[in-house]
Amino acid sequence: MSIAVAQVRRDFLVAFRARADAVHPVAFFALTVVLFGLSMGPDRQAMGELAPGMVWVLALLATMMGTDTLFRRDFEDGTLEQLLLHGRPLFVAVLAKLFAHWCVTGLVLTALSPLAGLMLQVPAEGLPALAGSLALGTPALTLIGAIAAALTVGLGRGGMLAAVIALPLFVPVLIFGAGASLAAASGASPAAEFLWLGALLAAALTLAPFAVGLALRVSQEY
Amino acid sequence: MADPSNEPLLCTRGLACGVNGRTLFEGVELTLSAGDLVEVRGPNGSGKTTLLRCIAGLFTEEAGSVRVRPPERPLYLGHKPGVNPMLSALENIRWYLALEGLSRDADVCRDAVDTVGLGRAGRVPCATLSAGQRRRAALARLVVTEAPLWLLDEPFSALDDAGQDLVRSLIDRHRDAGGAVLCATHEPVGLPDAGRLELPG
Amino acid sequence: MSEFLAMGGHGLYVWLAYGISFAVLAALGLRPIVARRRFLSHARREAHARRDADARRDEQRRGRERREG
Amino acid sequence: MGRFTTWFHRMGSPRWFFDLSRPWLVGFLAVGVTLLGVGTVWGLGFAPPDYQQGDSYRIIYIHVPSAHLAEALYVAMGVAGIVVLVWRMKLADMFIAVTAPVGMAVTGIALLTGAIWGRPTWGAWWVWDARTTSVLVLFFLYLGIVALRQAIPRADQAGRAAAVLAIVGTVNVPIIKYSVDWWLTLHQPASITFTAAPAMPPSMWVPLLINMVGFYALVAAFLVAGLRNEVLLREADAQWVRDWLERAS
Repeated sequence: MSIAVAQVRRDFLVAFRARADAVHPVAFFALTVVLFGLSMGPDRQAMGELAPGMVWVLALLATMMGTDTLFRRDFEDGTLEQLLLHGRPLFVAVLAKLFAHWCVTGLVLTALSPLAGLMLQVPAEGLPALAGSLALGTPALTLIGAIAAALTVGLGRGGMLAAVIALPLFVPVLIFGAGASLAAASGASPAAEFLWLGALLAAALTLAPFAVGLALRVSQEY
Repeated sequence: MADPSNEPLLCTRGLACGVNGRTLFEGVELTLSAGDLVEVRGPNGSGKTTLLRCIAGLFTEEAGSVRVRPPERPLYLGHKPGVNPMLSALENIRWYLALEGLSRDADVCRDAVDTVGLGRAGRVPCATLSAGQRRRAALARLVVTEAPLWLLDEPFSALDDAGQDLVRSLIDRHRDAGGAVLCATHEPVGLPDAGRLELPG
Repeated sequence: MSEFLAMGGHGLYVWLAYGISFAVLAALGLRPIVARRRFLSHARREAHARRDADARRDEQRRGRERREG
Repeated sequence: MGRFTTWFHRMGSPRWFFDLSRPWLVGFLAVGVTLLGVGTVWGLGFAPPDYQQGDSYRIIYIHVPSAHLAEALYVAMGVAGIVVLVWRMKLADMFIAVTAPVGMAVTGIALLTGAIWGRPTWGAWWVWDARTTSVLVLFFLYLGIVALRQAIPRADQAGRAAAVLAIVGTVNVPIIKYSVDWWLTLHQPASITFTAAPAMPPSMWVPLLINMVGFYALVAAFLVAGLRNEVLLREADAQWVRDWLERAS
């Protein structure tokens, strides 16, 4: 188990040291929320209805931005090939890396979401569901986005390509995430959506790391 | 199964690698036993790096076979340093020790960083080091590793004379301890009884 | 016949849909044929080039043998 | 080795496939063209109009087969992906390379016919109806594979990357379909949805079945033709291709 502990500690240290990188997705999220707030016009009620879906889409885009740089750094400095070389099970290393990365981006977005919700006139009873759905959704988005990022890490300008690949895979998480916050905002119980989000997260947690490990091994040889 | 102790450290049979149908090299027969040093020479694009990466398991061969004596995996020093710029040389070597499954006590790491001549520079993030120093941080692996087979891809690049002597001494120490080294270089390593593998252009 | 074309007033949509679909299917059908023809001409040109090169090399060798002989 | 495994491994060799696939190509083409012709004429000319939608429903005779086939082709790529990664079979890799663009075109047909059909039915060129939306997402899944394959310089690694994405995509297809269906039918405005397939009288669904088989056969012919070209392209400097060229020209 020592490799797992060492890997987790290393990735937390790197994520913490490279927190300047983690500011980009969060800054992007905050900025776009403000832009939406400005451009939506004065009608509070309309904005409140659309806001949950928008906050979710912005969180999705911000996560995608962060995930793409995630593997690129390890690929370019050669630590990724050392990991592959030693035939270590990638499952652990990938999970550790994504968890450290999520703490610095996804978790921050989730914490900011009530503030963003308030700014976009989301009714008060909708805020807990918005934050709750993001708490379950952003890790799933990170895991799924990581597959696309891992497939394109060996290519120079993989960024846009990773987004094109990940977009359709994000659809279920986006639907149930936005659905949960919209349902709560309109007073209905978001229980069904939360159950689905939990199921999607569980599936992503168990399956995605294998796909990411395989994708990293393949993109190593581009 | 042959008795593992006298099985060669590395044995390739009819090894061929290519990219998009264009063959880089073929029919490479290579056997490395304890104490061997083989230089891989050849013009640019002859596939020196590809050969090393193929043996390291980072490149799928087109034909032939590669047999690295288990259980240890080979050490691979490539163009990419394999050192995370956010971490210091010390932190990188701690991580590398865990990668090889060795105990990560502090003085082994400190000793390795000092041996490669980094000293205090070994404790600051590698991003702030010069290319030569970062190369030395990568060389720290050669001090701590227990991998019997070394695959070095142009180990002398970006190193001053002292650095190059350091590499030679590390290779000597490794060969005396029963290890083998496959080294891709443009100029001779300058060590006694080095074998030679010429890859056609 | 004319009311068949009119399709109960929805003629535009029905024929537009079928037109596009069969156009795409025709394109899918032609694509491999064009690719095959391009491959054949390319391969044939290469074969001729190789044959000419061999012929030229034989010519030079016979020339050298006559001079040395 | 058992009979199946020898067949399976021989199937893997592109040359074996090339020599054997000629009759399949002709067969699929003939069946496809005739059935599609019969089904289309029957569906357009002889099937009774729908009591609600009148004649615009006749678009289903091209929309439903193409949407059905688009999804089947994607899942087929997922299966081929497993064969590529597990047995490293070149033919399976070629199958993905050939099927991806064809599948995208077929999904395009399903998307366009779905949108055109939506216009008279729901009064708008694009309606976020569950079926048309899942076809749209499927289109992006295909786009991902085609774009990934083109972006990777090394051919066999492009194949393995596309295989990984095809498998991941195939796992997601049912999840996407369900979530889109749940989201859009749950919040469906009070307009009709045409998802009930066999509630039609035989004179309506028989041509649909004929077109379905015809569509599958015709596209199968395109895939076999594409695969034969891909085999020639990738084995271009092999001796058997040169001999074949002599005989062909």
